[in-house]
Amino acid sequence: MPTIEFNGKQIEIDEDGYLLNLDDWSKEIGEIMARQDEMVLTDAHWEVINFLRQYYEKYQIAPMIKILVKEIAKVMGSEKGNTKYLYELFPDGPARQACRYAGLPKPTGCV
Amino acid sequence: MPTIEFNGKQIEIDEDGYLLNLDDWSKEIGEIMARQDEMVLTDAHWEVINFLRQYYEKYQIAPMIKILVKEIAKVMGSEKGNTKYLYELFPDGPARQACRYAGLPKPTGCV
Amino acid sequence: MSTESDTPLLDELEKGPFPSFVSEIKKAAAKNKMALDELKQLEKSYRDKRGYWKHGGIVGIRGYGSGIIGRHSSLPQEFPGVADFHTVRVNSVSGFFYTSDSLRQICDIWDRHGSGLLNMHGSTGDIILLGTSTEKLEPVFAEFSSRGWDLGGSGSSLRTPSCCIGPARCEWANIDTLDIIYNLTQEFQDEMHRPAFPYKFKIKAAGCAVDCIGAIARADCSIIGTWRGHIVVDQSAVAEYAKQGMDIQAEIVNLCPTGCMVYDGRELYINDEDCSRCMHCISRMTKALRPAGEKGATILIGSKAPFVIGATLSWVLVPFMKLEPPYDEFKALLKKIWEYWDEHGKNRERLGELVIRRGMREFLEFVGVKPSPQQVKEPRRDPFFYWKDEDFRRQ
Amino acid sequence: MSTESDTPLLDELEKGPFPSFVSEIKKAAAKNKMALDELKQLEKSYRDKRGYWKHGGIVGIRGYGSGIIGRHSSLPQEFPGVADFHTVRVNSVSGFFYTSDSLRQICDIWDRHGSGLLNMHGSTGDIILLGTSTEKLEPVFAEFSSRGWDLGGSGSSLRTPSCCIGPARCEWANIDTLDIIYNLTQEFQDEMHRPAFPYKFKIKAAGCAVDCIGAIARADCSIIGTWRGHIVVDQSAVAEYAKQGMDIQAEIVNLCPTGCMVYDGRELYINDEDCSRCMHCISRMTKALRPAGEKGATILIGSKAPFVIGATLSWVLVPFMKLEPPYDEFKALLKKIWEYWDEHGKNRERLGELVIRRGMREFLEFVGVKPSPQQVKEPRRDPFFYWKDEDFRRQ
Amino acid sequence: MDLPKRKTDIGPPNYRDFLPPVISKNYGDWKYHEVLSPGVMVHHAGSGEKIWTVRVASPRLLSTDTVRELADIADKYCGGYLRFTTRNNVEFLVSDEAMLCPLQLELNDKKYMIGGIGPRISNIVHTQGWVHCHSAATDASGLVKALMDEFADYFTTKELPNKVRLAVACCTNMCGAVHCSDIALVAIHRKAPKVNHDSVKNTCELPSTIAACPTGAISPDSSKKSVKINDDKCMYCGNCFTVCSCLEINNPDFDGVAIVAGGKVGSLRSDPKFSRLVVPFIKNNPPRWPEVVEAVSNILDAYAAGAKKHERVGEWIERIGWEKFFRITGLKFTYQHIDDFTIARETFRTSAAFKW
Amino acid sequence: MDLPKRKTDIGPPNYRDFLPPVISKNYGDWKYHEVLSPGVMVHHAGSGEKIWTVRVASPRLLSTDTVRELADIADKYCGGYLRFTTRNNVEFLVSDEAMLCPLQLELNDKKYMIGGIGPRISNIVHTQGWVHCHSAATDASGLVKALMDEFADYFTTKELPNKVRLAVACCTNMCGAVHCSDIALVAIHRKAPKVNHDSVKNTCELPSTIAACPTGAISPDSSKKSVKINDDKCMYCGNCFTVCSCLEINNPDFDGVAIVAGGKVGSLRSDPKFSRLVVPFIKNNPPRWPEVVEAVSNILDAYAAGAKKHERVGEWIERIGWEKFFRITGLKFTYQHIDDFTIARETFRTSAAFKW
Ligand code: SRM
Ligand code: SRM
Ligand code: SRM
Ligand code: SRM
Ligand code: SF4
Ligand code: SF4
Ligand code: SF4
Ligand code: SF4
Ligand code: SF4
Ligand code: SF4
Ligand code: SF4
Ligand code: SF4
Repeated sequence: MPTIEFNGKQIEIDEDGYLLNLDDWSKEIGEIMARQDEMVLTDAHWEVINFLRQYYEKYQIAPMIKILVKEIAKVMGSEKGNTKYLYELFPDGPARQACRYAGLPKPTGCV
Repeated sequence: MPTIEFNGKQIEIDEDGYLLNLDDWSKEIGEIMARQDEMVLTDAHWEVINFLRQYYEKYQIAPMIKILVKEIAKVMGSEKGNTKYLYELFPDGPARQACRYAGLPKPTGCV
Repeated sequence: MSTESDTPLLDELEKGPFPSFVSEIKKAAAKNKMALDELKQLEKSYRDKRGYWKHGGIVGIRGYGSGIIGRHSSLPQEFPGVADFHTVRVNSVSGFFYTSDSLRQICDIWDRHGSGLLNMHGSTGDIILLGTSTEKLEPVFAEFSSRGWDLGGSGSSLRTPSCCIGPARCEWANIDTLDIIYNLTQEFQDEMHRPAFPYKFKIKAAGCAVDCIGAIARADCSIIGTWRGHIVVDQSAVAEYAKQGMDIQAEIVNLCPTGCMVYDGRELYINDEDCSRCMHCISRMTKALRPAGEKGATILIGSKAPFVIGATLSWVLVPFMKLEPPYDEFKALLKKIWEYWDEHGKNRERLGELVIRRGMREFLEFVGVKPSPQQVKEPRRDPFFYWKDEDFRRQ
Repeated sequence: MSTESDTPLLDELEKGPFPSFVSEIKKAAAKNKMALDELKQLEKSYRDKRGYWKHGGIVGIRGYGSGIIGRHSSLPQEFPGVADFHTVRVNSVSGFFYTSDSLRQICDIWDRHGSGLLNMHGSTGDIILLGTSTEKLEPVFAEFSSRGWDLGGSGSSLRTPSCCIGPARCEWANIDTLDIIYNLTQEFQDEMHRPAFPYKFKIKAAGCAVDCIGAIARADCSIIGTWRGHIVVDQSAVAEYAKQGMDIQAEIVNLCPTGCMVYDGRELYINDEDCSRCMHCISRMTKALRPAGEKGATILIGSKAPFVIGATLSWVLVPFMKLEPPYDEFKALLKKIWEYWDEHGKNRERLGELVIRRGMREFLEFVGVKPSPQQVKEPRRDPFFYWKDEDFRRQ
Repeated sequence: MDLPKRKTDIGPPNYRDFLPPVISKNYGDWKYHEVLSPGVMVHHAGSGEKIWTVRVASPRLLSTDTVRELADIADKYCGGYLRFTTRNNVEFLVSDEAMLCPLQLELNDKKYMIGGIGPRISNIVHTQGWVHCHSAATDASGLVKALMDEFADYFTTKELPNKVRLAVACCTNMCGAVHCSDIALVAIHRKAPKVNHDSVKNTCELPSTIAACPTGAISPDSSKKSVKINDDKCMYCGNCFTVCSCLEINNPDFDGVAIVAGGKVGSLRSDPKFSRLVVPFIKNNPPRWPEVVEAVSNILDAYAAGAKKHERVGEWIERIGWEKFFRITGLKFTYQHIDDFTIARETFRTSAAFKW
Repeated sequence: MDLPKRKTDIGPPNYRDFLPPVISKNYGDWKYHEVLSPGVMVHHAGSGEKIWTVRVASPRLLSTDTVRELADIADKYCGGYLRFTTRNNVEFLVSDEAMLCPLQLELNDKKYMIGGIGPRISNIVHTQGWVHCHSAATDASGLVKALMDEFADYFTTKELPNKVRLAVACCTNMCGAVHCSDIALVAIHRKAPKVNHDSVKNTCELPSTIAACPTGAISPDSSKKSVKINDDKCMYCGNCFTVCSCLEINNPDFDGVAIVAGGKVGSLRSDPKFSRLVVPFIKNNPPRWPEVVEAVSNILDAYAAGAKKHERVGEWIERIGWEKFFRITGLKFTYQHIDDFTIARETFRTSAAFKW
């Protein structure tokens, strides 16, 4: 299994880069992941990531995209409440990037 | 509305003899009702009445006959676990007599 | 003006060719106060467009939990005659046969103790004696039972079984509907009079698939006569029908649902193997076509009115069963059915609803009937289904 | 023995007349390591009677949330060539038309970056490039997109719409299926590439009720060409069919579901008013019968595979809609449909399931389509139904 | 008056004691029958014996006077033997052919309607209505009378393509066979029940009440020891009222009648069928419900004009298609017609073939 | 190697650029077609021009070598124009009649199977199976190969009463059109999933997993932060596995194939139909699944022998009745055949008319 090094510890991830053990997550892990994608996480990114984590904690599921988009509209202004902006922020998309950085389980199912 | 006199109080009943206010019930009310039917309530009767009240308290419904019959078998011996015995005990039947004496709501519906 | 009627609206319903129920009530009202108040209250209902009966009513006779429908007016002051207006369900005769004497007997009792109004018959098949008071119930029962009449079902009990006229006057009866119904009714008196089921249970028997009693639509257990064999064709009678103007191709052959008939302009051929015994051709050419072979019945279960899951029609449980006195095989099946229902049925859950809820397999296994394609219109469509360990062993 | 094959089981599937997928894999394996490990892992699956693919896999290309199916071997040590073995869904051409050059272009790219194996086509209609590694995804996409090819749908997005060959080579097309599908695909690129729906959404277009694309069975929105008008009969062509041995009565008239045809042995008459445009007669007598009148389409919704409530077929939403470029009326409807789904759909709930769950009325009102008997096979059976205040006002 | 001694569980009398001798003798040996006129038929036994049947209409709700009159007539012409049919008609069972004509003359004299045999309209199966049932949202007997007056000719003389079975149910409990009738009326409500909170706790079993609702519209209102009803979910079926009298569903301003059609129970030609909704609502307009009578006539006329010989109403409609049925009857197709109950999706048109 | 610059959201190429000139010219103006042989047809345009189509079978799973070969052949005989059908066959679009014969000769030489047009068996619609999908309970390509070898004659020469559409789905997600095919295979499981409790909490969304179950067999196991499965309720559909990889449903000892039949998608003659279960289970027996092939042959033979011209499998079965279908095929009718899923009661036989 691949790993991410963090604080001298080897954090296990799966072949697509998702945490194998969700408890391993920390802000820094998210940042390391982003760095490997050559991304710098701004406040806007963190708004989304934090929303994802809160939502997951509350409901034990990742929000549907429409909910995510609405949330973004709330924090970033309604003109940014669309998938386009979401992909500007996370070019690999919410599932592949935002959820991964947020330390949520790997999305499955519908492909 | 007809009434039953008890302790000088007029307890309201409906045209079929069921209590209009379930809180009015007491053992004595049950006995008065039985007396009006020219019946004497034995322990066996009370087993059934008490079971009905407990069941109602717990589930807010009168038990189905099959449950009542099973209960009777439990307390009176399995040879008495049948409708015949139930009607020997309460000749007007569980709905018309036992439930009424037990101060349960008037059975409705299926006729 | 004193000539003005008290019941102007109902009077309208005395006009016209069809016999008037209003006239009937008036006839009874002429000598019976209960009937008079029934008339008056009904007029008020017509005026206000609503009924004036209270909900429910629990009354009955000693030793029985069923047979009486309690009914109270919601306007007892205004219409004291119907303050109590219970109906008595008297178990009718198989096939609804009567003698004039028996009818007079019923009338005499009812005039003495009730409203003088009755339904011949209720939908289930009882004689419905329409309206009497609580204290009259025991007398009514004593009068009837002492003369050989008993009450029918109500409540969560076996309801009065009923049947088509069958072998008494019909050439197509494959089973003795009258005897079956009489025999079952006698056998299951306790089930009828002392409600102990989760809900009502109805049995109806029709002598053939024509189903003149509507068994398939309104009985938890529907018995429908049928035969294993063929249809005997009397070609000269066929020719006679043709001669009398029947267009055999259009009226018979083209309407045969299985397409198993051929008419060559002279003779009619039936490919019996493909015939589904639907009864169309036989009913239209009764002189020419006759079922032959082993007679018996299809046993179906589950029909009922729309509550709670929507109306259901009965469906095939046993495709073919011989039905001869004392009908032991059928009775054994019925008891198993009740046992299953008793074990799993919820309060106010009809048999059909229960089987739909829990699936046919468990039920079939319990009552000991094998799966067969006759039980379904078509096999399941979705690839989701259960396996039991014994299925693995079987393979 | 060195001559013994590594893949004895799969080798069995190289025998026989039908072209062998095993031979195809072997051809690719001869020059491609990924394909070789695919072959070997498959042999192991055949031996063990189970697949060896890990569940899921989330990979993709930048800016897109769909178009790639992630796939990893569960035995990466044993079969490193397929440790990553993702598929790339390339959006095919309307009607699945290709030129030899375009095919070679696809092959060249795929040999450079992938397994050299592909499906022409996947069930939805994509070109399925079968197996490449994560780091090859961007290169593959760059190669394709720079040459005018884009990815198809996957995930909770609009899936690659597809259609029958329609007007390109079929005499019965009532609509330009190819153009509609091309136009819609272009219009809804964002909906296809960036999943934002509650679940997948499929669109398929057939030129007529023959439905050579299976639109009615596997599209959330099925577009099926039809016409309002009649069928033009060329009686001399009818006579020609008869001459060539067609039994017009048996093969055509008797199989017409509406019984609206009459053949007198010479000429064929159609009562157009009763024709349901089922296409049977037209398909069997293409030289003699031709639809005429206004062309358009029936819009149906809701079909899908069995999860969760059982398989569904699409049902009629709009009985008739003209479909001409730029298809604005249809697009507006589609957007309303998505809006409704977006508002009410649960996660992983297909449109059809949603409409079944909430009932047709709310949906019809939302998307602005009137109720019409064409939407149902039959009206409801049970007398339970809703009323809204506006219904009272309407009366 | 002294009462005789009661007996229990004796069951009904034995039918054998009620059969005319010719029936007893030829029981189970009938060969065929002939319909001699709309109200007279004769059954031929293997023995060569015959039994004639003369059928007359009955309003089902009878006075003892009328029953006695029937008995007297039976005595006069058929040895006292008569029966009732499963549709509540009266059948005089005549063993002596010579009695046929005088019997009919007397019946005519007494204004009995003779008929109902063969491909025509027989009696209307119906239920209690305002005459006796607490649940009724219309009166059944009145509707039946109004309809049968209109269709009297179809009982006594005129033919139709096949039998047309009419029925009336005064509420959705449907005590008639409305759900499988050629044309039937069922009374419905259109407003959610009003909860009489004060009585609920003394009168109703909450769990049963909640379970009674097919749509899950009822939930406990624990503060009131009562229930609350979600108006949006309620489809006014009244099942909750059946188990709990405190949920008043009757509402004269909104109650009325729906018309369903196309059902049957026999298996001839096509499987038994459910009736389907054709007219969602017509207001109660007693005493003669003219709008209902007109709507039923409209359907009947279309059937009479369009059906092939032997086709039942439902068979005719299925052959021409429901879309054509609505077109030719001019009935309005509304949201209410589209099923949204348990098997709704099976009624959606999953085909591209239909008529305009 | 330098990569070209990527573009996004350009959509597919325009189909107009891929049409043979004769199609472009006569687009939408076709008048009729003639089937010249099982693999060759010609379409006539209003202009009088024609396009010939030569169809060959394809295993769908192709190597680039084969695709290039197809391209080369197309270049040689049809100006490079070819297409794939909706059932994955290859169609060479020939504008020059003179090319027809040489094209077919070369195709024969190269062992391509020419055919599939008209009332016969065309290619089998299928899905990934063990070749690529994690969900597969069988291999699709192998089954297809085994079946098509058996039925090759029905592709190349022999006729049937009508087209027979076969399909294979390697799990109950049914990515093929199995649910509406004349005869189709669908792979199924027969044991409840095993829960890998340790991974569930890191891998699966509990609410989604629970919601995925059609029978409500899954409930939370809060102590383990996982789920538990009620084996009695589980019908092994595998939908939970789709959303949660930790619910291992694959079980080689119990997995296999069910056969369904009688579906169709076109609206000709009769409405589109679902396929119905005919054989509940046959064990996976790779590489050639002989028992499956035999069972399908059995059904096909019965159809070929019994159906009328133009009748599809489902139309034939509905005409003769399912009870007769089971009798003449000798297939066993089991508990599994009786529906107990969402619309079960609509499949029960509510009629007294049926065959023995
Ligand atoms: C008298 C009768 C109507 C009539 O005028 O003929 C009748 C009258 C009532 N029926 Fe019924 N039912 C009558 C035959 C039927 C039938 C038809 C049949 O039996 O063939 C049905 C439909 C078939 C069926 O059983 O499903 C029928 C389905 C119901 C239902 C709905 C049951 C269900 O499962 O959906 C109820 C409601 C209930 O049981 O609480 C009901 C309840 C009632 C009640 C008791 C009212 C109530 O809600 O408590 C009615 C009493 C009326 C009164 O005060 O006189 N009645 N009921 C019929 C019985 C007469 C007889 O014994 O001969
Ligand atoms: C590739 C393809 C099969 C093929 O070999 O052709 C396919 C492959 C998969 N389908 Fe599919 N589906 C494919 C067409 C279909 C179709 C047919 C269609 O689109 O016409 C259906 C039935 C119609 C429908 O949409 O309902 C179909 C119904 C499903 C379902 C069930 C969806 C449902 O609502 O019931 C799933 C499960 C899911 O969505 O999670 C599914 C899921 C899958 C997944 C992604 C497996 C999964 O559970 O995540 C498969 C990936 C296999 C792989 O690794 O390559 N696939 N899937 C088809 C797409 C190719 C293409 O793009 O052209
Ligand atoms: C007397 C009665 C049986 C009884 O036990 O009381 C009866 C008696 C006969 N029926 Fe019936 N049917 C009787 C109710 C029914 C019912 C039940 C119902 O209406 O609720 C049906 C089922 C209707 C349905 O399918 O919805 C019924 C459907 C038939 C049919 C089938 C009609 C059809 O083609 O669909 C026939 C055959 C025929 O008409 O040739 C038939 C034929 C007959 C025959 C000819 C049978 C015979 O050979 O004796 C009898 C006289 C026919 C007639 O009245 O035209 N009888 N018949 C019932 C008379 C009711 C009435 O007063 O009108
Ligand atoms: C090429 C193709 C369309 C495409 O865009 O690729 C096509 C082409 C034609 N179809 Fe089709 N159909 C094609 C898939 C279908 C499908 C879809 C499927 O199989 O998944 C169906 C629906 C099947 C169903 O109902 O389940 C289909 C049902 C038909 C029928 C109706 C058969 C019937 O009577 O039920 C006809 C009419 C006929 O056969 O006379 C038909 C007729 C035709 C005609 C004659 C139309 C025409 O005038 O050009 C074409 C050649 C017929 C032939 O192959 O026998 N085509 N045809 C598809 C070829 C698939 C293949 O490789 O075999
Ligand atoms: S159901 Fe059959 S046997 Fe009974 S009366 Fe009707 S036709 Fe005769
Ligand atoms: S009984 Fe019905 S199926 Fe049999 S031959 Fe007569 S019409 Fe046909
Ligand atoms: S669906 Fe109709 S228009 Fe399209 S190819 Fe098939 S027959 Fe032609
Ligand atoms: S298209 Fe179908 S319904 Fe219309 S005439 Fe032809 S066969 Fe009959
Ligand atoms: S249908 Fe309803 S109102 Fe009429 S008798 Fe039955 S329960 Fe009463
Ligand atoms: S009327 Fe029917 S739907 Fe409305 S609350 Fe009562 S039971 Fe529920
Ligand atoms: S049917 Fe199942 S196993 Fe086959 S490709 Fe689709 S999801 Fe995978
Ligand atoms: S396999 Fe299907 S039925 Fe079994 S638990 Fe999973 S989702 Fe539920």
